[in-house]
Amino acid sequence: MNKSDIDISMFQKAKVSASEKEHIAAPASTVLADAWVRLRKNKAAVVALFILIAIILLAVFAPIFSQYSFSATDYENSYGAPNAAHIFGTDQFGRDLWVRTWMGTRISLMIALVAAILDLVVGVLYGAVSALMGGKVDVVMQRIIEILVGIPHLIIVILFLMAFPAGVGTIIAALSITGWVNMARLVRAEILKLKNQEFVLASQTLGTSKFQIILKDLIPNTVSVIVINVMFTIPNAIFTEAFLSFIGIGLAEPQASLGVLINSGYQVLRNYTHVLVFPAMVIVLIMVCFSILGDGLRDALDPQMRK
Amino acid sequence: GFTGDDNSKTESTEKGGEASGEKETSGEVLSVATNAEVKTLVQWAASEESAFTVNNQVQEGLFRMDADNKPQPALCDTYEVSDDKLVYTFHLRDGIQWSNGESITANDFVFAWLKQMGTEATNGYSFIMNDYIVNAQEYSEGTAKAEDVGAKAVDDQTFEVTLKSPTPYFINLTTMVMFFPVNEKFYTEQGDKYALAPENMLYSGPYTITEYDPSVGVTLAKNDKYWDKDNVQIADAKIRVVKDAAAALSAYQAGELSQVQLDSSNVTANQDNPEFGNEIDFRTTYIQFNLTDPVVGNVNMRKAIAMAIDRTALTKNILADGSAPGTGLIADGMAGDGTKTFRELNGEVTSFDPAKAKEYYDKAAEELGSAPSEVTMLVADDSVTKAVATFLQSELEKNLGLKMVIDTKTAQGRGELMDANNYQMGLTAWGADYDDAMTYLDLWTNGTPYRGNYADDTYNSLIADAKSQTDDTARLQDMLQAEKKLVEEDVVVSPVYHRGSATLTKSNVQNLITHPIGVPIELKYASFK
Amino acid sequence: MLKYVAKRLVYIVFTLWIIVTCTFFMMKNLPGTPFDAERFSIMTPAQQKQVLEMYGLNDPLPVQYVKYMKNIIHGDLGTSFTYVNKDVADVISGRLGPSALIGIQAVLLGLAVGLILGILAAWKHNSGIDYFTMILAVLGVSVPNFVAAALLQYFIGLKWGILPVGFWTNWDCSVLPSIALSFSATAMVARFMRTEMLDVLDQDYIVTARAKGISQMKVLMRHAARNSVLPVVTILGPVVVNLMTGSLAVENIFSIPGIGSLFVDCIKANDYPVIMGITIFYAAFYMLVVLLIDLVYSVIDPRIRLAKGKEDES
Amino acid sequence: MGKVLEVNNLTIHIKTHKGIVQAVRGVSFYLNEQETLAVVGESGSGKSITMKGVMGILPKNAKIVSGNVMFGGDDLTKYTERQMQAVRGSDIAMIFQDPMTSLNPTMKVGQQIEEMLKEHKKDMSAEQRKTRAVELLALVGISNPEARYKQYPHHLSGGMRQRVVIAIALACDPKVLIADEPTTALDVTIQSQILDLMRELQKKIKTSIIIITHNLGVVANVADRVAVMYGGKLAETANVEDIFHNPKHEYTKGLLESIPKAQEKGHELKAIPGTPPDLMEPPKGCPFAARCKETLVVCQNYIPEYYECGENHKSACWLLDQRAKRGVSTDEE
Amino acid sequence: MKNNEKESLLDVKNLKKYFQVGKKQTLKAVDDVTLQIYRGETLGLVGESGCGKSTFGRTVIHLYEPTAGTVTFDGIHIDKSMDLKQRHDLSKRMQMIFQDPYASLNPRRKILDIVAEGIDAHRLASGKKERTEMVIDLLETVGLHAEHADRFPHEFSGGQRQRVGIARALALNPDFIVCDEPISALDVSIQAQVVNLLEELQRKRNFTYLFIAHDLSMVKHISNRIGVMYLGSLVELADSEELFRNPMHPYTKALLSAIPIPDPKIEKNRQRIMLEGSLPNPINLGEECKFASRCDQCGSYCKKSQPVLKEVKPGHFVACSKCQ
Ligand SMILES: Nc1ncnc2c1ncn2[C@@H]1O[C@H](COP(=O)(O)OP(=O)(O)OP(=O)(O)O)[C@@H](O)[C@H]1O
Ligand SMILES: Nc1ncnc2c1ncn2[C@@H]1O[C@H](COP(=O)(O)OP(=O)(O)OP(=O)(O)O)[C@@H](O)[C@H]1O
Ligand SMILES: [Mg+2]
Ligand SMILES: [Mg+2]
Repeated sequence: MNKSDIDISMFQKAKVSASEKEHIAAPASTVLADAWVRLRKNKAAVVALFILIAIILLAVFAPIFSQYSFSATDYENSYGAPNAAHIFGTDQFGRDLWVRTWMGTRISLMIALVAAILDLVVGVLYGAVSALMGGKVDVVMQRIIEILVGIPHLIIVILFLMAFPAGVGTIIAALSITGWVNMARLVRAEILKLKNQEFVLASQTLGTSKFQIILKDLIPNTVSVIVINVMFTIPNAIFTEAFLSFIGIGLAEPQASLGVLINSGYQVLRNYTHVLVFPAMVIVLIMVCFSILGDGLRDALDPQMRK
Repeated sequence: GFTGDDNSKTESTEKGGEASGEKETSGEVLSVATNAEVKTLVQWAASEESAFTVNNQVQEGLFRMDADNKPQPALCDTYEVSDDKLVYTFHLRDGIQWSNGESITANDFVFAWLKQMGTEATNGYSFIMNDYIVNAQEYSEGTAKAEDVGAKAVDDQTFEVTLKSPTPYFINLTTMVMFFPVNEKFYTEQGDKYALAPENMLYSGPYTITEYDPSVGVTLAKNDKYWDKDNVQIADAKIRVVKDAAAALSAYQAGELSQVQLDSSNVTANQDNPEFGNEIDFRTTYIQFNLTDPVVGNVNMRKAIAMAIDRTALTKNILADGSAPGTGLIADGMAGDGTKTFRELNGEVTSFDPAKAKEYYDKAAEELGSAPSEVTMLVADDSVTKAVATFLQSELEKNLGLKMVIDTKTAQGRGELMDANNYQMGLTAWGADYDDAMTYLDLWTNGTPYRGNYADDTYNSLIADAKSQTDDTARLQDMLQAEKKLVEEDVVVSPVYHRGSATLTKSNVQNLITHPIGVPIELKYASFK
Repeated sequence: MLKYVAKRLVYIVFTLWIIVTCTFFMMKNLPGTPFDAERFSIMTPAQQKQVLEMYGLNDPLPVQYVKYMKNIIHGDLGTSFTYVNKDVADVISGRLGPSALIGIQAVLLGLAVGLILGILAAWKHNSGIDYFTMILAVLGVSVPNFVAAALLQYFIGLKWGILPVGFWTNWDCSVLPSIALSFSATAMVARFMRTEMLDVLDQDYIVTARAKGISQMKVLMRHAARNSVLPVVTILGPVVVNLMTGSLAVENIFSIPGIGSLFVDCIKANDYPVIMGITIFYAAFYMLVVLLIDLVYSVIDPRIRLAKGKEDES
Repeated sequence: MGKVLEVNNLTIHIKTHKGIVQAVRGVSFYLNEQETLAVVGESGSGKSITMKGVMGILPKNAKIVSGNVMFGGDDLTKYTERQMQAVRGSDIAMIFQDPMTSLNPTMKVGQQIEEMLKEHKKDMSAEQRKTRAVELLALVGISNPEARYKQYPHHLSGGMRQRVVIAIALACDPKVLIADEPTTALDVTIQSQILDLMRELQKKIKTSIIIITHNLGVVANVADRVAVMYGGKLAETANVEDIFHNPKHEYTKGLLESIPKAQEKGHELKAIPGTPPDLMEPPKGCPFAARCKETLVVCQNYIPEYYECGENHKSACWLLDQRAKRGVSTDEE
Repeated sequence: MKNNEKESLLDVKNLKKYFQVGKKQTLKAVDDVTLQIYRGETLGLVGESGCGKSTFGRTVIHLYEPTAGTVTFDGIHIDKSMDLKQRHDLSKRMQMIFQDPYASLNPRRKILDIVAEGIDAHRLASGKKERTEMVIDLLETVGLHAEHADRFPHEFSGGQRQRVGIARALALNPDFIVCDEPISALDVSIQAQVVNLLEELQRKRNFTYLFIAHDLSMVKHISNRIGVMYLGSLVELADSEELFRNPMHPYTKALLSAIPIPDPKIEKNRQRIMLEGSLPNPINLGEECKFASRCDQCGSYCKKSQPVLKEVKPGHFVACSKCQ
């Protein structure tokens, strides 16, 4: 800066508008747009999002546009290696693995989705109510959780599968019984921390109802815990289903989830690696993408965001 | 007998080698695998192959199967049969001893057999005595006294058995675990502890047990009190529990097992391996139709289903482990008239013919008023069974346009549903207890829901006639007819396949025998090269 | 403290009772009976009666329940149906050793590796190491443990022959299964540790520590890691219990006589006394571990007062 | 009186997801031996970051862009981490604002003091360290120091904790003590105790002190000289009397006026309207221009330089320029 | 000034609020406080940190259930027996401004929704449009702009946030506002903005404030009367001028003397009353006067009983046996 540059005329009173005094630099935006902008900055998350979208599209459309049906068998072509006709090869029954993998993805994603929704609805609400009510309600609710955790999961699942036909619905229902417990515990702990925060007290003094407080004040502020936990719930649900097929009480043929496919692939791993590799790759890809996206979402949804 | 659904198969040998993986010096320990736990060794409580296998190595009956599946005198030296073929007198070998040095007497047989007939027997095998031995059934039901039962110790070395009717294969039966002797004194001393640990047992067979853990398996050592110990070549052996097929193959390749059973996916890759071997079991997997079901109660429907299944494709492409197409209920290779097998004599009683199947199907649909929207197959939850069910599903869909739902339940659950008449079709299996067609045909005489509620007078009289026949040819004729009636005419069941087993055996192991019935594995004759 | 523990124990006993009751009645509805239907149907009526009597199944359900509860109070878990004549306690304890060993090793391994990864990731936040660890962590939860186990067995056990492919004879045998089991624990610990560490690294006392002029390593380990590890310990409770109570898949693949496969087998075989025994053991163990972790937590973290504080957060 | 510490033209940038925060923009000051320099200024004006820059304990995303920190003839910004570790604590020590959070909650108080000794006085035996720690606790006026030695921070009251923090800082008799808002979280009664203590200790240990505070009362109490910061820059530095009685910068004036005065009861307080600038996009001219009553056009466009207004008195305000005086006078015409 | 002529809005009688800590220990956060607040006045409440100021404020507006004692607001008894509706209505008339402008605004909600929370809870707006208009109105009242409504709290400076907090309280147009250290977390130059705003609002809308703060000079500036609390009890209550001119309780004296004066000449030569001795443990207090352990003039009678608040001069209450 050169002093001589400064004209004497500049030494005059300037007008300063009032609004400039209360100036806020960044432009305003809506919650979602804002989150989206932030998410877009996170390259890994964007890539993950696109991969996930691609996977979902494939899961929806690949089976529709394939010349093969997921259940059509071809015994002359069992355990066929990947080739032009069957991109992912074929399985024991000569069924096209490309179609089966995407069908399986469909089912696994459905299971994941329901598990996640359940986690988000039942788990979060249960935890929130338990924490906010406190006292005896809390004690009872916590004991209920302990009991649910204490009764062996497998017994419940088998009972379910006995009572209802083995299908996606039954499996989801069976997984639902205890799937949300962890979330409830985490949310509860988080809300116990939050519930004496001043903004909660503020809502109380304004006469806001407890339910509204849970919905508007508490849950949004546990987003990061919730998102992280969902990231664990999704693989858990998918793998619990896979475990059921591992012990032989999962989905019924010819339906297949990724878990079922991986399980049957694992059994022929030695000689027909492709049967395992493709579904396994899809499942790993899904998990990785969910995790990265989850981390990105957590950051994006957090208006204050860690530095 | 009750192989039901469990595909447990016991096999394998190891050329020594401690499990720790130290490289074994060759020819030390023979190690075979079983895929199910050895939950009990009490012979009237055990019903699983794994337990039979262990008991067969450490105990012995009057006879023992030789390498050609023929019974050879074992604890019994000689025997006579009365002219009416009803009284068997067995003369025990001289100087046969329990592993503690006490001598094995005819009373030990009487004690064990009575136990098997008695109320304590929980293995469900009492019929195998009750059906043949005089007053056994009555004893079982508590209406006869022990003294009246047709199994008596004439003296310490003479054991006399009286049968209800002539039974040409009775000697075969005595090779079974249920017919092994038990030392009464020792048993009483042990009380509840009997057979829980190696020291709670006495041994009469080629080996003694040195270590026993139901979930790990058993460690065997040559029994030096065994009468034929000079012909037992291998001193140390193991029967190990390996539940996972892929893991078993790994263990075999790592040298921890001497023999392994291959699942279908590994057969192609190993077919040219000099260690590869292939056997067929006397065991049939079949569809049990529930005759009271409105849909499959229709005989044309059953025929359609039975004919719509390409069993060769199944065994060739899906199972690929040496299993044979189930062209009849009686397994390939089972005894017929001495020159030809039963199967050869009776031919294909069920066949694959999609065109005809469709005809039958349409006829059935007409009779039923409409084609069924779907049928349900009840199956147990092991992977082979599920693969077979999947195959059936696609065959029915392809050849009949019939949708088949697979209802997977635990083995216990499947059993209970069938018992409760709560099924349409069930996929189940039966393994021969002895080398005679009767071991199968007998089952459909009682009309239980489990057997599809099949109660047919013609069939029952054929079986009854066969049972009382003294003439072997007439008896065989009855049985051939019975199979035709059951499978071809009435289609109460539809055989699917006869199980085969593909194995790899280490090249230094020889004479590791696999029997197609009863006790699959026999260590006694094995040796290292 | 004692009073607190006593109170918790009372809760545990009460909860346990409800769990036992629920499980008891649910279990009786499991498909099938303790016997093969095929086998049972050919038994003579006398034998059938004898069998039912032996297993105490001929009483009406409430009577069975009362009898069972009476026996439990006397410490008698009954006799297994399938392991003939074996006490349930013996059956379970026989299987506990392998599962516990593998589980403990897996926990320790998961904890060690997870902590190191988590600390590194937090320390080098947003760096290559951070991304790398987080991808490892994601893979850890993404790969089914039976696939991981099979791969370990094939490569390390068979191909390279470094460790046994299976069986349960000496300690070597426990290494691969422990590693296979530890993956998900590692992933979980690494992730939680990282998040927690990032929070702690923002705390004022970390700045204070840095201002003291002590080395980065010491700041990291003595001040940051210690304070971050506490919450990780809490979430570890259920993980420990799950790992120590066995995993069917890993046990089957490595032919290990563990409690995971026992449980699945017994459920499938309807061995009621063993199912109940395992349930009791599992639930009690779970609750005791949680209690223990609370106690340990309060010992390590001086801020926590048991009487009030912790109960609310567990 | 020599200068122990001299900061020249220090510029520090902090990278955040939104952009770069220019937290410190060319700050220069010095500290004389045994002197107390008070740094005051709006929250967020870069006081703490400046001091963290001096100590070399900036957050990971912050970077010294230019400038130097001269201490004992060396430029500390050129030091390696290891060299800095030797300086930190032993030569320059720092106390932080919040006594509740600046002690490690899971470590005993004594240990936290000893940690410092262990690092910088390697020849001390364990016993000597303990003796010294207890001594330090006593020195900062904690009664029953032996017992306190074994306690955890949460056993102590806020005032006591802040004393412990001071004890840690003093453990190695530092030449410079930087106190970042050491009394903000405390009560007035305890605050005055802590201030007395610091003054006393300065006499005993003969250190130089930099104290950061918002509270002008505290400044009046302890400071010899004052530096006023605004918007990442130094607005004015002067001896304490000059600041209070002869402030030259408009911000300093505004600050003094907004304190309630007894005689003005019932009147409205003279607040400075508006909010401080966003350092992500600092205004191109004087940072205070937007809130200043006397803003000139030049203020909005050019950063003012420092005008000497007396002994030790510098102020960065265009109004002090000759031309401004003329400009104002033309206005009045 | 004659207080009794004024209309009392809030009547607090023997208010106690105990917290259960641990098994059998009680913390008497507010221990037998009696006072009245008159319509339109500002009552300042000062005292050491942790002495129970916030607890008192929160108990008064029924965020906490009092352990004992009564609070009467404009003739309405505030206690457990109130039904939900009464409680709801009351929340419209009594509001609170919180200490920490950072913690008291939900970081996940926009300013619009934060300010509108009371409007929503009491259904004061008929539609979305009216709601927005009301919020903008409020924002302008506190010196913010319409465009700020779309922002999140973290985008605001401390002073702005505190104004948002005030706007939120104003939304319901209450009669009585508890200001719990509304300025402690703010900068000096910003503190003045907020205090000015509060005073302006009081003039315009005749609010009654309970103003809790540490900073005595600010309290003095804004309050008509000041109460001094020590360990849960009110030890002195007087007109603000009177209190500063003539403090009677030794604690008040010490407190006043400790206020640093922003003038180096005075400050460097000032005499302070140093409080010796330590604060007693608030959990299990004995019989004696709570201040006894730190009081230099305490006599034997101070050890025997707790002094009670007595009017020693018109409008000047003190709880000290020595002074009475
Ligand atoms: N770790 C960080 N990451 C990003 N920005 C930061 C960080 N630390 C400080 N800042 C920013 O740097 C600027 C200066 O901060 P600094 O802490 O030095 O302010 P200060 O003057 O000490 O304020 P206070 O009086 O509130 O302590 C502020 O705008 C602040 O937002
Ligand atoms: N919910 C609670 N449970 C237990 N104790 C509490 C609770 N809230 C406050 N206390 C205790 O009550 C006492 C009074 O607290 P309060 O917050 O009213 O003090 P304060 O005067 O407002 O202090 P500050 O000036 O720090 O805000 C303190 O000792 C505090 O620890
Ligand atoms: Mg600061
Ligand atoms: Mg407070």
